[in-house]
Amino acid sequence: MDNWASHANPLLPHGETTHASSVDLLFLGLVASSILVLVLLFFLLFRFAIHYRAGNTNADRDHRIRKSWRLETAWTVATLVAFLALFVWGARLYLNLYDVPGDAQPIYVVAKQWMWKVQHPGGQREINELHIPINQSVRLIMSSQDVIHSFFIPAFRVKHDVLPGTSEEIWFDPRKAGVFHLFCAEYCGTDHSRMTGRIVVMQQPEFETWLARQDVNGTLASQGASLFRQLGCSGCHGNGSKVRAPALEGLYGSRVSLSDGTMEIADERFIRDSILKPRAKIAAGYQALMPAYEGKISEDEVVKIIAYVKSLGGEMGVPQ
Amino acid sequence: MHKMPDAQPAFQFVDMRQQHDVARLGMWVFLATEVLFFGGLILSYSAYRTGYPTGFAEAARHTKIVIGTANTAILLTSSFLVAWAVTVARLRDSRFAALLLWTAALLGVVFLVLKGVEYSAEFNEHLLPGFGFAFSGPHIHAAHLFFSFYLVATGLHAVHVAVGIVVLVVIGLRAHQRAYSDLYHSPITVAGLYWHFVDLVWIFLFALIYLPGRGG
Amino acid sequence: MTRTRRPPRVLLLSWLALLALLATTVTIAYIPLGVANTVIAIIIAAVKGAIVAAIFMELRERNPLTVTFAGAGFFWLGIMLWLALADYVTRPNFPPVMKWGL
Amino acid sequence: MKNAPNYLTEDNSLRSWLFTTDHKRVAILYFVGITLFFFVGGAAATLIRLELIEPQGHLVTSDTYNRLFTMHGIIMVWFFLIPSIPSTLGNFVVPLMIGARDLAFPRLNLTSWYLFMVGGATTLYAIFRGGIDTGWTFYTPFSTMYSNSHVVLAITGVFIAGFSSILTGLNFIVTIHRLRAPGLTWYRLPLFLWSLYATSVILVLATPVLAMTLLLVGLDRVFGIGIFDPARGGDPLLFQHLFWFYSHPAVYIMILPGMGVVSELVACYSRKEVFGYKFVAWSAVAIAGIGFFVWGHHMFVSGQSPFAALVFSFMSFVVAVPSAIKVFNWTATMHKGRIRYDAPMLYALAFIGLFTIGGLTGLFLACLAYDVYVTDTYFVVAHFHYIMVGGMVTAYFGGLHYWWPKITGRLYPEYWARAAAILIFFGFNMTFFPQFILGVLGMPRRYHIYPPEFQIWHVMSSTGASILAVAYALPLFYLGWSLFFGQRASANPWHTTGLEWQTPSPPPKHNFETTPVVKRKPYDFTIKGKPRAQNA
Repeated sequence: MDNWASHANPLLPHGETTHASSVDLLFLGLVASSILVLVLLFFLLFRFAIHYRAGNTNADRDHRIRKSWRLETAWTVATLVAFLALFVWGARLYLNLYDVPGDAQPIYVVAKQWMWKVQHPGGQREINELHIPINQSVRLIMSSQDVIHSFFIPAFRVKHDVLPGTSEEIWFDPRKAGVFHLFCAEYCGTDHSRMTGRIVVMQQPEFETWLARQDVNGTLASQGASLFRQLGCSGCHGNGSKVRAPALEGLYGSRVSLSDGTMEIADERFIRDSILKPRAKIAAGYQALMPAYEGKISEDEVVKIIAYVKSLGGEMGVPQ
Repeated sequence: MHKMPDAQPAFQFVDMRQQHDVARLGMWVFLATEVLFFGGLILSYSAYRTGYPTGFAEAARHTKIVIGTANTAILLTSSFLVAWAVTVARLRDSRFAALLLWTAALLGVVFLVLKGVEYSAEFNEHLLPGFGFAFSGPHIHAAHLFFSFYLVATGLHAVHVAVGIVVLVVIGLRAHQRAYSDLYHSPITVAGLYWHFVDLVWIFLFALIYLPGRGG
Repeated sequence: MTRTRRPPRVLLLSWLALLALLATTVTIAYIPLGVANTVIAIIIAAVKGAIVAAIFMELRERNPLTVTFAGAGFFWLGIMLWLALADYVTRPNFPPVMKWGL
Repeated sequence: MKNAPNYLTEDNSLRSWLFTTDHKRVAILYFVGITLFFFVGGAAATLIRLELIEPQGHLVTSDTYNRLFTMHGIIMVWFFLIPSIPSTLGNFVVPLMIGARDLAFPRLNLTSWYLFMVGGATTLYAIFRGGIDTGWTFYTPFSTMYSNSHVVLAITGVFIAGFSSILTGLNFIVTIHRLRAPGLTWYRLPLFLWSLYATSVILVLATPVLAMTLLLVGLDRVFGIGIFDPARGGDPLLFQHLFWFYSHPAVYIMILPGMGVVSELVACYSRKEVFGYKFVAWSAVAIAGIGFFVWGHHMFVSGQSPFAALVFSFMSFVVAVPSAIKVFNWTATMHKGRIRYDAPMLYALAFIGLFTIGGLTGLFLACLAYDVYVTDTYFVVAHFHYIMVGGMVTAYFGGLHYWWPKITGRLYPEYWARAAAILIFFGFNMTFFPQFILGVLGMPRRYHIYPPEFQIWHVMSSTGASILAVAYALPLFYLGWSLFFGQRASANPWHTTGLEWQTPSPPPKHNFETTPVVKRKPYDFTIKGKPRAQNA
């Protein structure tokens, strides 16, 4: 908990991540333009207030500006142009949040009323903590088990709501080692203010040793494999089975054609929905035989099975 | 013979024309709020329909189109009768206007009865969310959302029809006592506007509830 | 109190037109036209609504202010639908289940 | 002239007050109602500020704290901010300003007050029974499935109060269209009426969607229809779309009347017509119109599609332009004016300064990348308090002082009023400017306990809040005092233009002896000596 209070001056960018420093630059731009407007306005206000006060009789009060529309259009256009610039600047940065780099390391986050459960692909599990290596971009795949939460790391200037029923993603590339706040930013009930945590950014070697020290009962994928057999998935999807079920090898990242003629990329969300609500997305050429596991398996188990299915190969998934 | 009410404008109006105009304008503003009140439901319907198009079509096939069509015809006819009653009332034929209004109200009651029949049938088929909803097949989510919209929208509409029936009966009574003439007719005009609006809402609800998915 | 009074021609005609439109919209609904089915159903409903508004609600005889008030509700409903559906149509993970199968 | 019967003294029985259809008496009834709710909401605010002095928060438990900020939100939004100017000052002054005897639908006006009080009583009953812990935003699925507080009761209260707003809006729209005095064209209307007209358009077109949204949440809790339930395919964001479609225009319902009052005050106390009258008038309508295109900026991080976020962000920048036009025009009005610093003018100047800061920080929140950082933090709390308290409440007090002689026939003590205005200005800034810094540091909103490094700013904010609480109580005393001992007011104590100043104060029941005929444009101070009445 070393540099807890290391919140340096909030106004200067101290870039925990590339995105954070560009957001701080945007903040300075916004503050500068606002101060410009405020100084202009307050100067005029005070000048008129003092010069044209009722007591000051020798102020020149005739030949007032008659035609106002020239002045009006001038300051309207000026404000519009300034706003357009700020809009474009903000929008461009916002869109970076959506183009996730290819090499981002996926980590699964499950939000539950009033705690964060984090699961690394290697099987390490953390509560209200996220240990990540420096200079390695990270992609969080987040889902909630009950109400809407919001994963907020002030230092990285990033936040995204965590919705029940679907999974949301954020990514960041930490540039500075240190311990940073994690807050829940969407009101979620009694202990909303206790649903906080720490993001620990470590040097690569330290991270390796930390990973090794975690008592891991197998990687996420290996736990998923045992669940795959335990829940009877291998009964149909295993290669020795007599039941016609779509093969899962190489499924992750491939394009799947569905029974109603549409095509979908089999990303984590597709796999997740096919496990929980299989009958809604039936692969072309197959009957809707698979039982729905919604409500029967917990969020953590779904995450493990997804990791296992991904581990069966496919362009996006790296076989572990 | 009942004395014709002296057509005196209310305290804040200059003359009767201004009073009629204000009453009509006020009702149109109220109808605008009703459009947006039902609009909230229309948004939830269209949002979920963009999400579950085939699911909505599948669920809509379970609605009773025969009762729906009959109900639409009934409301259109009663709306016609009310429009006729308003024109007749303005020609000082109050008595006949009262008869027309009561017939329209009767048709409104028939509409509600048919609606009740439809609801009980759907209740037995477990199609009403919150009242033992069960739906087999892959589109259970879409069906649940469709029938939630169906229940809230038609329920709310039925409440508006019931209020309309009471208004038509009361205005009919006043018309029966020769209350209305070309000088004083804003209550019947405003009641007519309300009833036509209730019919207008049903026209759109009919298109959203009973027609999708019929093409198979 | 005789029953021979006849309704004004324009009211009678619009009533019959409404019933005819009802019949057409139901029959068209049973012809499989895919997306067109929804579009036609809404257009016919709009036409029926316009008839009720213009003739039964006497909008055609009213001053432009009343007509604007009548249209305002629908226009603002249009704003709500347009921008909200812009989100639903372009949202990457809605619905969690199926997206484009029309 | 002294003891001529006016609307107050004409018939003082309780029945005559509770069944009045006189717009002036309904305004007084509303004034009593919202003052009560202002202090109920204020009490919750004081408790919150006391609680936040310490990071661990020992004053109340987390659950109580959640119910406190929810109560503060609901009471202040729906039972003070939204009805305040339109239903008190607006109800009183609109018929006077257009030379009419009363509003178009006097009985509806009284019904509106009863709906407001019944809605308020229901909400207070819900709070009394144990309160609500969902926040004033009632986000699903927490409000529909996980909260076990009195959500349905509170929703019913707000649902009923919503109809009170609709009726006020309807009344104003029809009155301003149809009951204007002869010769009073739209461009001769005082700007306060333009703002109230724009507010009424929003009241009438946005509130019904709130009614539907709350009805759906209520049905979901009572019958479990689960239209927002993600487990059954529902989408929690649909609730946010429906809720914010109402709630963003609702913030314009709150601020537009304030802008109208400030236009009147700046014109009167600079003794000069408003600069660019048409621009200020039409910018009010523009705010009402464009205000319906921006609600998505409350949902930038909620999982809304990036495309929609871009659209909403752009429209949020566009809607800021009419507000900028208004601020520039108020400042230009003071140019070459003859400015007097009575209490209402101090409130108007405070409004211009604080509203501008509020508006500019609104741009920070409209800017996508920065909103991702500071939404749901104290930056947002500071932003909307600068607009609501710094803008709306200040304008409300300004208008109250400005029309006080007309309403009560008494003059308030000038120096007490100026002292209160200045104290409110400092207390306000001391309370809410530290919250901007808290927001930039990343302190989330609605937090009962918080990391210790934020404490310094919270302590500053809480001390400011104690000053503000005292400052807000001051007007209650000296205005109350002026009711009995204040100097009697003439028909036009500020020597200003406007039809409402052509009738005695307090005005007789039917407002004008003869309906005035208007021949001149508003704010016509050009006549030497006493400004001739608008209809002379």
